[in-house]
Amino acid sequence: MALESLIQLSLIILFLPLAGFLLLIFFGRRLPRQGDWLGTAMVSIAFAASLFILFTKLAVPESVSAGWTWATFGGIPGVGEVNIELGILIDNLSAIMLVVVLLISMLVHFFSMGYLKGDVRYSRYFAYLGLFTFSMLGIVLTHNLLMMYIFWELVGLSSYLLIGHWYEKKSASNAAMKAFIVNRIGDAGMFIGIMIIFVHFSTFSFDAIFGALSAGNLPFESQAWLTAAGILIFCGAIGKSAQFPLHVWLPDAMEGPTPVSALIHAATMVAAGVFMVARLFPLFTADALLVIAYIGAITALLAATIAITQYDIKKVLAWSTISQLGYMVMALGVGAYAAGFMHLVTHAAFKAGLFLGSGAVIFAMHAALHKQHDHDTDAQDIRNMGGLKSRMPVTYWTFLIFTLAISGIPLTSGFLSKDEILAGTLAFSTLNGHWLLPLIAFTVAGMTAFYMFRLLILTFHGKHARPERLPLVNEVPGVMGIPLMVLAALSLFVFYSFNPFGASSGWLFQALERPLSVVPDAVAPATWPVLYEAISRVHTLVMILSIVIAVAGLAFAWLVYQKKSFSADKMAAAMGPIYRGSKNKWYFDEMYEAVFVNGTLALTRISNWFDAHIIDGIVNGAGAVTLGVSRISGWIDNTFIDGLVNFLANFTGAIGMRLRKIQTGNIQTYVVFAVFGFLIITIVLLTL
Amino acid sequence: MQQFLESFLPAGPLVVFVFSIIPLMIILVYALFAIWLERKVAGHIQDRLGPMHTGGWHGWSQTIADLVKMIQKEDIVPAKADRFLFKMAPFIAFAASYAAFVAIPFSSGYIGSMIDVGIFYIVAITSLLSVSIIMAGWASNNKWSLLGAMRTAAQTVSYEVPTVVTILSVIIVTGTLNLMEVTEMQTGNAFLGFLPNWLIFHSPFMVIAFVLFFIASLAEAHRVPFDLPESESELVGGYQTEYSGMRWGLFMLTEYADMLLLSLVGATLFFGGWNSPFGSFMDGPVWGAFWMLLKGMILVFVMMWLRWTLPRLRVDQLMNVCWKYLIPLSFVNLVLIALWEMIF
Amino acid sequence: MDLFAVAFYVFAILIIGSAAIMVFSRNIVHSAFALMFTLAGVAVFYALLYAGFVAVTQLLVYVGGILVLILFGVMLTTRGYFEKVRTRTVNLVPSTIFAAIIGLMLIAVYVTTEWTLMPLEDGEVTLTGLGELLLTDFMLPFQVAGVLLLLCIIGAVLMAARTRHPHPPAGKSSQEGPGGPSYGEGTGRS
Amino acid sequence: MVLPEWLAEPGLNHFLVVSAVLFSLGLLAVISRRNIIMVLMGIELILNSANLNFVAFSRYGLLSLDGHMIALFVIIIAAAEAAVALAIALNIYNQFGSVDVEQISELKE
Repeated sequence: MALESLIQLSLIILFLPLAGFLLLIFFGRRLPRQGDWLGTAMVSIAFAASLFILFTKLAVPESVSAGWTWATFGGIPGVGEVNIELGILIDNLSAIMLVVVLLISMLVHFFSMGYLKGDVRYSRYFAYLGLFTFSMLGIVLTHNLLMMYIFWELVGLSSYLLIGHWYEKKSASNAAMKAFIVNRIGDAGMFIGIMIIFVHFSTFSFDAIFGALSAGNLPFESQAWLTAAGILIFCGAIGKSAQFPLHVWLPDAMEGPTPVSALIHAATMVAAGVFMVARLFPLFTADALLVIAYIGAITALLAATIAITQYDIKKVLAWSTISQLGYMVMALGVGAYAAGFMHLVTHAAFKAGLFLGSGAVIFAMHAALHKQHDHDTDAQDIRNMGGLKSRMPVTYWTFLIFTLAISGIPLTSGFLSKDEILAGTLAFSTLNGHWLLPLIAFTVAGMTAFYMFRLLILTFHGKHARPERLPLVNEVPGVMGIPLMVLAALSLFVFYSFNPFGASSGWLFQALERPLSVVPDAVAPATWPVLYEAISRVHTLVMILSIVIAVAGLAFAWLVYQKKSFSADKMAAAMGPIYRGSKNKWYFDEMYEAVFVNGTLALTRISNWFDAHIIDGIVNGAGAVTLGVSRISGWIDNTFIDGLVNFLANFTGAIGMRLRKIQTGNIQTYVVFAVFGFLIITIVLLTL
Repeated sequence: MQQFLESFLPAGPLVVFVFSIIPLMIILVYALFAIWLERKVAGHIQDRLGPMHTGGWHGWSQTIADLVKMIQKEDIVPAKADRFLFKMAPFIAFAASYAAFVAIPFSSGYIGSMIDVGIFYIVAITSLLSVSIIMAGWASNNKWSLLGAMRTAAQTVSYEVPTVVTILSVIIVTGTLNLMEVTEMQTGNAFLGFLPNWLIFHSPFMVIAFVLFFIASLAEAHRVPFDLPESESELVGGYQTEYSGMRWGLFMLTEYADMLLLSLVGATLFFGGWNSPFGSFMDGPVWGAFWMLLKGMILVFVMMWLRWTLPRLRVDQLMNVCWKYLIPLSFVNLVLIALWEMIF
Repeated sequence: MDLFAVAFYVFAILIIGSAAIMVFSRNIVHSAFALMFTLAGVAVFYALLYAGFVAVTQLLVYVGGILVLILFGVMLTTRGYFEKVRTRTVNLVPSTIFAAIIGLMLIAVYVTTEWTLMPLEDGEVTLTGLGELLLTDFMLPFQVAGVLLLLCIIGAVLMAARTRHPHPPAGKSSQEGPGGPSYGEGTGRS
Repeated sequence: MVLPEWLAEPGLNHFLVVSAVLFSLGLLAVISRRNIIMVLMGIELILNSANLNFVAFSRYGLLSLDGHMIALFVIIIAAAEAAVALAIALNIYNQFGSVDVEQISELKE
């Protein structure tokens, strides 16, 4: 098969979910089963096609792209020909991402059939899923910045629709708005960054921009502008991938249906930011990458500390998502390109699995609570669970595999990618001396193992909070169980590398060759050979350390929550303010409320005061002066001028009083006047 | 034809007069025959004989006897009716119907006027009919008459749309509005050597066009199943309720003339008009008139046949059929015929 | 005096006579039917002026369409179908004088002006010519007219199909006193 | 009977005179009748007289086929106008219970 035909195939893949969306949004309610099969079939077909693309693409090294002129502005003086292109780019990166997105989307479709059965807006939900998949595929497949930005915004829109799916709930519609608005902040930065690049290069195409840059053509002839553009574009990723300080929307987005959380947080929305950084990797200067790395590290640490103390099963997963995203971003920032992206892929599988698993638990708990006619107990609170292992074996065992994978225990996919990230970070610090980065990375690895096992143990082990409820909890139906099993299988190492202790020999790692940086040498990050050499130096050490730390975290969780050797409450009491801070998410929401919301309000109050006192004072003073002057002129006016005016007015008024009688409100009278006027004009013209 | 008349008639105006009353003669004879035929058709469809006694063979002079009776009747005008309009309405109705025959090519030798807007003129002049019916209904000063008249006007105005659109789709094929030219285009045997070159065989969509045209013309002629205006069981005869004697007879004549008119238009547009179905065999002006009237009478017969086959529609169903089915269908068909013309 | 002149005078008398009946008749239904004769007569005039297509369009649109609409309008806007179709005529004498002055002036202008004449040949007007003009020089008006008609259909249907205010029954208004119009509910008079 | 020549041969002026009479009759209907539908009918008369002028000028004058086109468009517009005007009249009747233009003077106050 010729590579060019991949373009056509990818276009079909791109538009299948859109077709599903359009059909469902217009005809969904009339179709049998409200058309869930339609959306699912569309995505499944697209998934099959994407597998074909992946295998075809991996066989050949070169990438393939095609563009179509969308709008042309002709020649602009001083700029030259400006054409806006739409286009498709398929390389290893997009081919892999395509499969990831469609796999998760397909599994989420299947899972949703069970999870949302009987929902009021069942068909609309599937329509939105299609729209979401379409938007994400657009980001993955595009070959230029503009189209990426368009689909970027579409992702924002569709996530808004999905998070707010149950918009009758105030919290859900608030969460949807929060996600939308917070994302807007990042997108504004991204837009400015794109515009910096466009203004200089007059093109949006990646190839053209990279080509111009590697030829030494810098934006506005300045490296600082390039760094700024890179950081501004990364702002978009900060918003979408929920990096510090714009991470606040993601935990709230848990208000959406759980399969939506799986889709958003595993493969689509948050992955978009990471994917974008990977896609634009050649563009970033060393300084920009350092900023990216630190942002990622801060995010990872911050989110991990919060995740430890949460009790809502989905909130724990949400914070862990942020933490893992921080990992990926950090990996890309230190230059471990393949490691970061590989973590995105492996994380997509096990995090989707974790969310779907938690969805299964919530579903089962809901059903049980419903049978008890208990509508007050929170079905998502892990304190209300426990001992579910015996009742939900499939969910438990798959959940265990996902937890092992996210904690980085050997033989899982998570170990492979996390190990590479840690090695990359440590190698980076040996080259540059940024020792804070590996320190944070290792700490977070331990914390991840701890809080994930805390979640697992509290949910599935031990005793159920209300033992009489336990028999009512039942395993979920097959349409929900099978996606879990598929994802559990995909969380094992064999799919990514045959060597369970080293990813670098696996196909994925080989396929994701780090692209050459196009920025000038003076500001370029360390090249891959240099970094790779450093990595191979520290790799064995890192592997041992990471296993030890992960197992330590695991064991600590085991001791605290299973054996109860230490009392969790006492530890919390001992930690005091740290515990409270963590529990309250380090008061970010409150801080933003205080700084931005109240700050804006205060600013308006100040400007209001300024307006009322200073401006008005000036105006009033001027008024008073004018008043005095006008008194004098008023007297002159009243006596002399008014005499004349009044005479005219009275005269006109007297005429008007007589003339207004002709305004009868009767159209026919007006017609007569009009024709009469016409008559007079004609007579005048004829006689002249 | 005109030259033929001039050859043995003395004065010019007389020629014009004779020339112009030929269709009237045809209509009068046809009406006598058609009313008798309708009774016989009704009788035989309902397994009875129909009129048998008046005259000799199968009661052939029944209609003539009726006519004589009708002429003898008193011309009653209701006391509170609008006398002038009441008396004028039947004449306008018949005049509208009769005027339309001007543009019908009865044979290759006779057409009232070769105006180049022929079919358009027929459509336009028959719309006078609805005005005259409103006139009759209003002037009668009778609730049922007025309701019947309003229904008729609404029905006629509505069904004009599908009629015009189907006619338009034929015009796309012929490229002329003159019915004589339309007929001349259909001369000869074109298809497979034996099928006549008639427009109905021109494309499959023409068959659809004909069916639509026929349904719409049933409604335009106020025939069952669309005979709401005079539906005697509901409206006591509709706009004709107060009429009697010769004035009522004129309305009946108008109705039968309308049937013939629409059938002749259908025959001209779809079935080759005065063309013989056997190519040049039995061709010529006189045979032409025979074929034309035969084709018209066959369609008239189908209309009578339908009357005893289908039940009457309700007034809302009547409008539904027109606006929801006939009009969309005829527009789609128009587009399809245009495409067919573009492609072939 | 040829046939053309005879036709002209006969139909000129018909047009003007029926128009006069239309204007002066107190019975509005009579006016409407008189209008029919005027319109048909004008159609004949068009035919005399070699404008066959315009004539037929006049018949179809005016007589078949507008006149029926007007008749419906008359019958829907009179209370009781037969009694109150009489309408008022006001200021008849002054308006007649006024209209007569206008008419005479128009005639004076028409007759005194020296028109540049360039008569058409019979047969010069063909449908083909009109059709070609319609699709070339008059393309834009043609399209605009189409859009306008569509808008009018929608607008008229919307206006006529709006929920009716319950207007007072025919008998009631006389009880409310002479002269004063009876207002339906919701006219905002409080 | 021998008619003077200006009477025996109808020409442009004859048609114009008829149209002028039609116009003044239409005007009379517009200004003297109080029923809104009568006003509408008067307007139709005026439009017809204008149309007659167009067609007459295209027969005898310099307008050629353009006069016919304009007349056609006037007829089309008249149809649209009549439809809307009657819808308005119906609404007025529903609102005021009358179609007398003197009684419909809400805007006057």
